[in-house]
Amino acid sequence: MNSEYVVFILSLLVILTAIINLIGVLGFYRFKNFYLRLHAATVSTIGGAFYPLLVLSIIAFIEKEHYIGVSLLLSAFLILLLSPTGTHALARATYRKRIAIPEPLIGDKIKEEEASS
Amino acid sequence: MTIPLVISLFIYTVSVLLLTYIVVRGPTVSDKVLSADVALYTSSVILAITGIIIGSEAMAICTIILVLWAYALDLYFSKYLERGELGEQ
Amino acid sequence: MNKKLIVITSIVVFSFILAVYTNLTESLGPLGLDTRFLGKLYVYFTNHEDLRLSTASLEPVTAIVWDFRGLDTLYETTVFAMAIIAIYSLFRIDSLEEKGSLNSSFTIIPRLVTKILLPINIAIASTIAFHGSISPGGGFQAGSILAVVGVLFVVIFSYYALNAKSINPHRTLLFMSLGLIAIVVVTLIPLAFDVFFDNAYLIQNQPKLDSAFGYPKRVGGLVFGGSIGLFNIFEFIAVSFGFLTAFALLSIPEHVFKEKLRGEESLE
Amino acid sequence: MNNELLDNVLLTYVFYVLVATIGISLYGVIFKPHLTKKIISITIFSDSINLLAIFIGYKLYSIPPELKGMSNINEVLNRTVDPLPQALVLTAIVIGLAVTLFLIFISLQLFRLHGTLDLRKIKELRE
Repeated sequence: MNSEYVVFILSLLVILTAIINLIGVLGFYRFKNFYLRLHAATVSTIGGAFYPLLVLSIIAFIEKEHYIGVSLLLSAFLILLLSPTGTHALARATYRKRIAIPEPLIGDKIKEEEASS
Repeated sequence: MTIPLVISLFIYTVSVLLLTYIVVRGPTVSDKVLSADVALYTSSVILAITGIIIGSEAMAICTIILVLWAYALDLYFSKYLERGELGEQ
Repeated sequence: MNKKLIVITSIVVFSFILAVYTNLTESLGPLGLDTRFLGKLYVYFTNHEDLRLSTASLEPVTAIVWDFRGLDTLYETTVFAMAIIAIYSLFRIDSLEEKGSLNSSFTIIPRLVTKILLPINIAIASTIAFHGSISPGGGFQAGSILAVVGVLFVVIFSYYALNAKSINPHRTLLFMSLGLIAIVVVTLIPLAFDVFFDNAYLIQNQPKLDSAFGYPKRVGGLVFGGSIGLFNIFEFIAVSFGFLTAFALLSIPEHVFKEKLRGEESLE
Repeated sequence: MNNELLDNVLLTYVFYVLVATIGISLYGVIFKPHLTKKIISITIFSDSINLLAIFIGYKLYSIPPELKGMSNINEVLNRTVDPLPQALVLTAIVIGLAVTLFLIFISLQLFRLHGTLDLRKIKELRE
């Protein structure tokens, strides 16, 4: 198989992830409060930043630019590791300072923990 | 290879501009930090695409730096919200 | 209508009209059409085929910063170090040692992820520092990446935890000074050789035809970059410990300073 | 409008936008009373100046000044950008960072002494 066609198909996949990122960003405008916007942020970071970096690193490996490929793979791995963690810490601090009100609230684990301890 | 990457570069730029509006306006301060976070991750992808197109290694390194500083921003802000200061426990 | 919006829109429209006008009348001259002779000279000598004439670094920006402009980054790092020393004298405190526990206000998830991140981060930073001879600004980038380690450690745990690991501003300032001294020593070693042998040049990677001594340009087939590789590694040490000093001073709890300032006021 | 003229117009447009940004940031440095806003304005000012210096070395349809991917040195010399402004900016960024760091620490000390960073209130407090 010719490697140029593979690279072309992979770069079409990057367009797909760009559209996913745009949909996630539109979620920032559509959703009503902070806790719902966390969902949009997840769509934007994992679908719109983790996957394209993976695809781009594969493109770089096919084109024999190994240094770029390794560093993009590393940054994709770091996004996968760090983005949910940072969002978790941010959401917890926001809840405990009562900055935003959780609107459709089903259960409240943090309040139960604070009451028990 | 180049033309689809340039198209996706435009789409990513549009989403960073939309996020910048949220960073300036955003209803609460947590929304501002969250959208700045997503904007940093998205601009790291923009840097990666540009680095692939022109074949530059320095831009590929800068993606790692942007991701790390976005995480540091998150943790710093949540610590500031909870404790009001950086060095306290 | 909003007043700020009107101002911004008028600036954008006015500068676009000005751009079209200057290009139609060609009053700004040939903007962005030619490269200067000096720039071409730099690029030519960086990539020269003869190893005695080329700089050891393959990257023109790195070669200019360290060689053609004569240890430019050393002075720049010295300015940075002067700022750190000024901050240190501004925030002078006699006893910085305060013991505390490793408790944290965060949950288990950020603590564990940060612990995983720390060795990865140090590995990335040292990779970039060793790669610094063929990428512009390698030492400074690596230092600013390693500084993230300090910030994350202080934020996740506390200043007391940093002290428990026996890291305080006195020691980090010492290491920053050692890094700067090492750069100067690397510069002065060829001068010492010049006393005993013939013709050793002070700045090793500039175009040179006859010299008895020089740092290796390639180590085992890999580009090491002569003295640039050593310079970048020592600059990495200096910059990262400088950043650590700044962040450690920034994270000293506020009540310490408040007591100190109030005490000084009552003396006057 | 042919293609080259359009590119030139866009390039000149970036130039004038940078000049406007420098003017706005100077306004912020001089007229904003809050010290943090002054520091932010100084940061924007130094960054715009750096971008202007990079812009002077830029050439249309150019490549990075590396031999990688090129056959011989003459091809690079015909199409390269000027590397000297990039090296100067590399220095200027670090010095700007040092200045910003020092200003931040001074304003932090001022905040701990007076409890505010608004220069009008500090002036009232000193009298």
